[in-house]
Amino acid sequence: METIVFALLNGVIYGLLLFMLSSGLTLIFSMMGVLNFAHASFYMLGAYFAFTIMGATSFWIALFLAPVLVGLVGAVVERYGLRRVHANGHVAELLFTFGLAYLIEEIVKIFYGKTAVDYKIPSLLDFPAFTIYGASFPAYRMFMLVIAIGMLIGLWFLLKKTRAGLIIQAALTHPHMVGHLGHNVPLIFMTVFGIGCALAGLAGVIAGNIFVTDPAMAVQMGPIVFVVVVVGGIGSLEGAFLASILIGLLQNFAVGISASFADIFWFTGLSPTSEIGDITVSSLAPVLPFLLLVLMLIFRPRGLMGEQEL
Amino acid sequence: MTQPMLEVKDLHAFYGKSHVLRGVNMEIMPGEVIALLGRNGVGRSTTAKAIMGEVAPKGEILFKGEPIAGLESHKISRMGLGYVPESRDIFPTMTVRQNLILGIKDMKNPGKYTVDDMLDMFPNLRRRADNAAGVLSGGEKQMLTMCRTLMGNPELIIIDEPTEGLAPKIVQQIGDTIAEIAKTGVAILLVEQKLSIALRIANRVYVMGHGEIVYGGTPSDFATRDDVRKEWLEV
Amino acid sequence: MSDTTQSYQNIAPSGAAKFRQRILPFAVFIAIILLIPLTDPSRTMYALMHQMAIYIVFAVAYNMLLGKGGMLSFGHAVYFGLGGYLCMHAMNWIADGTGIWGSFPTFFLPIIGFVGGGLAAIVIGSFSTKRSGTTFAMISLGVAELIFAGAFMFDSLFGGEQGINGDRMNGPEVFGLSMGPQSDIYWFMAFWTILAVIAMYAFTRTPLGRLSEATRDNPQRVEFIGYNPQRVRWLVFSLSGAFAGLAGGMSAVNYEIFTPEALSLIPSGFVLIMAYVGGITYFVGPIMGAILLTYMSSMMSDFTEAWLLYLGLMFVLIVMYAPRGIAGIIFGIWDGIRGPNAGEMMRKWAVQLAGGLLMLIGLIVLVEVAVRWSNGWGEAFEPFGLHFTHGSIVTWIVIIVPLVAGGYLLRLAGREKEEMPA
Amino acid sequence: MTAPALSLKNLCKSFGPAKIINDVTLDIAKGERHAIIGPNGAGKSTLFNLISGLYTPTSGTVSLNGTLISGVAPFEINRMGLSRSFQVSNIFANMTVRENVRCGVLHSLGQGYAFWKSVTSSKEVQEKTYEVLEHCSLVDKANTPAALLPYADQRALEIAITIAGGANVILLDEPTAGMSHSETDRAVELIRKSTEGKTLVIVEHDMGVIFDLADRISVLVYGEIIASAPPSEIRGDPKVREAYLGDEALPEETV
Amino acid sequence: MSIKTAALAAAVSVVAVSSAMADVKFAFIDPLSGPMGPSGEAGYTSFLLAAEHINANGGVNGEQIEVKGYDNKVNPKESLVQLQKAIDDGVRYIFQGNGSSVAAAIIDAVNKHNQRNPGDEVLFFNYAAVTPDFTNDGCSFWHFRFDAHADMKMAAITDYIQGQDDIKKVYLIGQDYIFGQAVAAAAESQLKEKRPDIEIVGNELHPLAKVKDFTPYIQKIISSGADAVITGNWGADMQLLMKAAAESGSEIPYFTFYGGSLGAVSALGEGAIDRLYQVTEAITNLDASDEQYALIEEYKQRFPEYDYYYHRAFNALNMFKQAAETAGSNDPIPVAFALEGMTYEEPYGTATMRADDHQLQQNLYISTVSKDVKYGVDNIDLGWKLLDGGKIDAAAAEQPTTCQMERPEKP
Repeated sequence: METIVFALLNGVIYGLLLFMLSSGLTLIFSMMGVLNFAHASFYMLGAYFAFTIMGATSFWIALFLAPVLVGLVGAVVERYGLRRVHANGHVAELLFTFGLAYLIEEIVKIFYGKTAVDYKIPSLLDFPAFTIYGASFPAYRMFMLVIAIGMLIGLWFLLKKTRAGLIIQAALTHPHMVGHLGHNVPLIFMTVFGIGCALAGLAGVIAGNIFVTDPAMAVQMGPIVFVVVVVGGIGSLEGAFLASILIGLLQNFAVGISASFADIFWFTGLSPTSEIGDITVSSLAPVLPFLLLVLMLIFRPRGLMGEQEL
Repeated sequence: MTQPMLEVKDLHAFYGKSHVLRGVNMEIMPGEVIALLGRNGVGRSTTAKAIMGEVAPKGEILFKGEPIAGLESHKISRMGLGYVPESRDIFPTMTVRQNLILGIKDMKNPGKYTVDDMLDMFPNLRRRADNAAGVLSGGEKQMLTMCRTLMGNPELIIIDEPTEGLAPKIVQQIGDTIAEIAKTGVAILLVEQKLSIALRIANRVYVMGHGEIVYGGTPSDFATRDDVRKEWLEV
Repeated sequence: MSDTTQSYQNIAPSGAAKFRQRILPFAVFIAIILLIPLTDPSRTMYALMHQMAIYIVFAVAYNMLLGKGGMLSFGHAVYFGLGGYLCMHAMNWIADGTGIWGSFPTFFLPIIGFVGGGLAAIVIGSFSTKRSGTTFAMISLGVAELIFAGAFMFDSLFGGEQGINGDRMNGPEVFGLSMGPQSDIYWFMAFWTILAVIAMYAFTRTPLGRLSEATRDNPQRVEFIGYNPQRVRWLVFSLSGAFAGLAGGMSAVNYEIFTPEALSLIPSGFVLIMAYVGGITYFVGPIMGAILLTYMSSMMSDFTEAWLLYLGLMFVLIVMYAPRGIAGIIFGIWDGIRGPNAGEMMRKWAVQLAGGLLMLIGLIVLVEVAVRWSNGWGEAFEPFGLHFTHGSIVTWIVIIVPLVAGGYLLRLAGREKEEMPA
Repeated sequence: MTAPALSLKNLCKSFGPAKIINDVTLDIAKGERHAIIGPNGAGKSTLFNLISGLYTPTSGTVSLNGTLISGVAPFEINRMGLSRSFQVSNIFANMTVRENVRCGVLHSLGQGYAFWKSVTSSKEVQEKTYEVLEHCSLVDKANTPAALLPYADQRALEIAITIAGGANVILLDEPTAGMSHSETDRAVELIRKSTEGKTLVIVEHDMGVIFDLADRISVLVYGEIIASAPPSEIRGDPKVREAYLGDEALPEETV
Repeated sequence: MSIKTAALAAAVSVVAVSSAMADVKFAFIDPLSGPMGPSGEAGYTSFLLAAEHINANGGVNGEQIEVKGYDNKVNPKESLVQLQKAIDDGVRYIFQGNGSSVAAAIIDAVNKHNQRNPGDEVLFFNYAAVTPDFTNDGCSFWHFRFDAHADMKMAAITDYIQGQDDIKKVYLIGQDYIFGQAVAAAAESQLKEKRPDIEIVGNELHPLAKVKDFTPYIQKIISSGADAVITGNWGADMQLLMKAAAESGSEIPYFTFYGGSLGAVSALGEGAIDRLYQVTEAITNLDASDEQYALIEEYKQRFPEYDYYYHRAFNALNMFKQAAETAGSNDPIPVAFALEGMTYEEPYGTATMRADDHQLQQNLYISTVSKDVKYGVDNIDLGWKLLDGGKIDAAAAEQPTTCQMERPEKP
């Protein structure tokens, strides 16, 4: 029982974090057709910026300032990099962001060193929020939950309740037409790219300290975020949300299950000492998102909620 | 006083390596309705796209005397040039009302029409005002697209093949609507294939062939030019 | 009918042109490979060249996919790795000497890699090549992550963290090579590199090779001349995987170890960068890329810590400004020199070169000073007896002035280009 | 009684709520030159896409020489002897004209997906390529990259690729689109020559071309065939006049 | 940038000066970047300081020594590339410790190299890779191990647990590779023998250096009802495990091999007292000579970010010096023969390099975290304190070996 409760809590938090990362990517992908390989690099930048700002001031300032800075970096990248490559097609754009991810990692290594930095949870939030089943649940994770839900509501309000949101939604599917109606599409692209990066940066700010802030964090998170976007379906924030939570839960539940294949498939007579019988469900956790991705692409290429096939 | 609304001088355009427009010249005076005729594939839609900045143009395009060639499309639009593309491009998941709202360029400074004006003008649209635009019929979609463009208060509208794929009765209606719009003083560049409509509402006619204008004149003059029709039009 | 044949000869390229375009480059390539040992290379040189050989084959194989087939893969190291792993197992079977393996020379292990990589590509390609473009790229990424993560579950196949190792000095000798010393391995590398490169070039001249390009450019039309584009992609993918596996086999013999990292995104990304930097629209592009990047990765890392940064910068700049890669630049210059307005072109290049060099100087000083500042070891950047510290104004002048001046020159050259008639 | 070359039965195609092709039934006999006319947006290209296998019908069937081909992949239909061209030139832009035609020839001469022999090893392929090039007057431009061809030559190459495989049923989608009258004449000559003894289905807007070429004309309006008859009858059909041609005059019978 | 690197810089500049006249070259092949980078750097700094001391005292047989770092990212194949590079740089001795998978690859590569390049031999001094196999069936003449192997360390831990009657349920967690598997196997077999009543309620292996959040694992441990956890985790995996344990607020004791590795104690804070245990060959807070205290303080002063932890790095270099001087040569083969069976008086007892398998036999100490100590760790005032009865003599820790060593001809 406690395993379920904890997996649920942690899964939802992790899922919301994934959504924070993937929402921007989904918007950018459906609007510009660019699968931004460097998106997780902005997540990393968020964590590092927050670490620096926190060192100079406080976590609370970092919480607001770091995502803004990351968003600005993203806007500059869109304006002076991606827009130039756009004419050479999607493959060139993909390669550009691939190179960019590489570049950001190297620059981070130069500024912050090759090993992890000591980015700490603010002491104000460093206490157990509540205790269930003998284990305490840290307040910081509750804080993450609040921030993530706040972001969710903010994004929903922006997209569904404002005219700017309408324009963005229209630009997702018909960028040219939106331009002919007199809306500044390049500016919309740049803004959305910036906001997307800022959201990734925010995820970095609040996750960098409970996980690890090191130059490898982008590479580790990047592929998972792709999985979310593809599984959710192109252009669908709802899909990205579902996929994020699904993957968050899937991974957390899988880690919690110690049963091995031999236990599960006992009826096939699989030996617990055999190579396959010995595999436990928990060791499958890192594989599951990618399995989901490949299966999804083969059997339902438009994703959970997507309108069009990838 | 006699400054043309739109002047196109020696306009060229390329798709990849192939040379599609080879020196288009035309002009549209304020309040005029111009029909741009020609066979499929001669570059009529490309001309429209090049003017609107969707295809990279080479050459001179002046709108109210200002050069607009190569400007970003929103800038062209904000100068007062409206565009109704062949593909119509309504926003299918949004309501009719939302579609119309998106036609407004600047909320602080809206045009002479309000959303309600439009809905009053087209009772069909009013009935569907809060439905997703994707479920409208072809004719209704075409109406919506034109209304949406009107919301932006254009001085010239380029309408690309508005009657394509529509039933004859609807074609008639669309023709009437365009004539109606023209009456409000908006200049119109109508890219058409159906001579009947074009000749009915146009003040002047251009015929395109091979990426350039091969004929320009009034409908009555055009009626006498069998040679042009034979060489450059299907019928 | 001989009439038509005769006429056909008139429109086909002449024998001399064929020789110049197809035979001569290979003759030169082979001659260089055969002459290198005369220079008595050091062990380091040998190690570097062997690495280059492996990456040449891998990058050209990768380009069968990306350049010729239009399929962008982020996971091609899977076939390199699976081919290599099969070779490691085979190497151990040879050491055990059981069955026919006792008489299998390690020299021919790359054949096993070819088969292994090819089989893996046939199986995975059967579903991944159903789609093209971004979807294919995503599937390749997913499959690669899946196999990489899964590799840690099957220790008997992949050896877990420590991988599988073996000893190449077993089995019968061929060509009098004991396969022990580096100089023996050189001949092994030369043999397989030449064979694989020629085979992959020949592939571009086959019906499937031509169709692969046709499918890349226009899959729809391919369907209407009687070909199944999915089948074309699958076959090309399988062959590309097979050659990648062959490169894996070469790597297995060279290092005598394979670890699951060989299947990961890192080598996949590296080979993508190699092929692209070299130039994917040219057959020789990936070869140039492989040589350059291997050299950079092993030599430049001795000169500067920031070599990966330079590599990333180079890649991004090539994507942005020279999408046809280094080969494209070289051939562009070559064509320009022989073109009608060579003088004008050369003047433009001179300006561009000067601008590029200036920017490069500023950039290098910036990066090197930054690296040393970030290390905090109090070191200064001291090229040619000069002394740059991050605090001194001189340093910043040396950074900013060339950057600005170079940028200005490049803009100038760029503007001229636009003014030239289309 | 041999089966018709092409037989469409109650063919329907919808995209979402929109019915593009509505209950089309049509038989085209072997050796017939059949034209399909109709206003833009009437569904002509959709009809071609249904016949050539690009789309699967919502309902109804298509048969080629008596064999059911609806739902069959385009490349298989092509192998069964049906080839088509496209309204917008759809050639291999990065290849030379010769290579374009050679690609079209390969499959019909049993080269398949071979990767073990050179593309130039088969004399038959070379000869056939030359023949097609000569036929379409493209020999002079054999080594020109296709993308650099003038427009009319690109259209000719489009037809060359279409006929290269030796199909018996040829579908041409607006082969003279964008051409001037004089170029059109040359194209008509080429079409006539290339489809000698074969079944031709052609979509055209140029009435001159159609009345010149076709044995029979079908008029497609809003996804339905409202008339299917020899040119002389179509010319006089008031229904056709009203629906498609409107009040515009048809060319007088001058020839 | 940081203090840590500043100090490292100081060390490097000293070495850089001495390297100009270096005669004996050592390669330090370990992670110097990535998640395990700090582990490698802590070891590297220890070797640098040890080399500096030897050079300051006249070197070895009159020759200066140099230790140069090669970053292997804990990847076996990358290690072989670095090994090749090192050998080309003229290196004759290899230090490596982080990751038994790497050590296995290096042993194999060194064996092959020495076989193929007679006269050019290199020796591998393993200072931390403790998979027992390396000095059992997989033993090699070219490999010497200066750390107690997993079975020896586990014997110390299980001896202690044997006396703790309130421990009824034990949870095993480790890294999924040969070392982690060896630890789990040793724990299972030794507990079964010494305390058959103990139930092993979990045996979890997680991927090496890839887990970012150990919370799910900790929750599994809590819900299993374990009274104690045994883990061989090191580097970031140890630190993050402790971080998650601290967050959960659980009070289960952890018996570890590497509780002293960077950041683990500070992650738990005061919660580590009497809850985090480790077994090591030395503790800074043991009674020792003034000289040893001075060394500990010098290290801390030079490398404030790290603690004096890799005592065996000093042992390894000092034993090399003793062996080389005994042999009268700095060449690998004479040094190897001199090392066999050599005893060395180290600051905390006597160490013997067992000739049969090249496994160093030394005293082991079980300690826990305490506030009342001379030297703290992780720059906080908590440090390691010897448990009552925590000292295990070398003889008691000794384990049998199955090694059948093949030796080259003695020069």
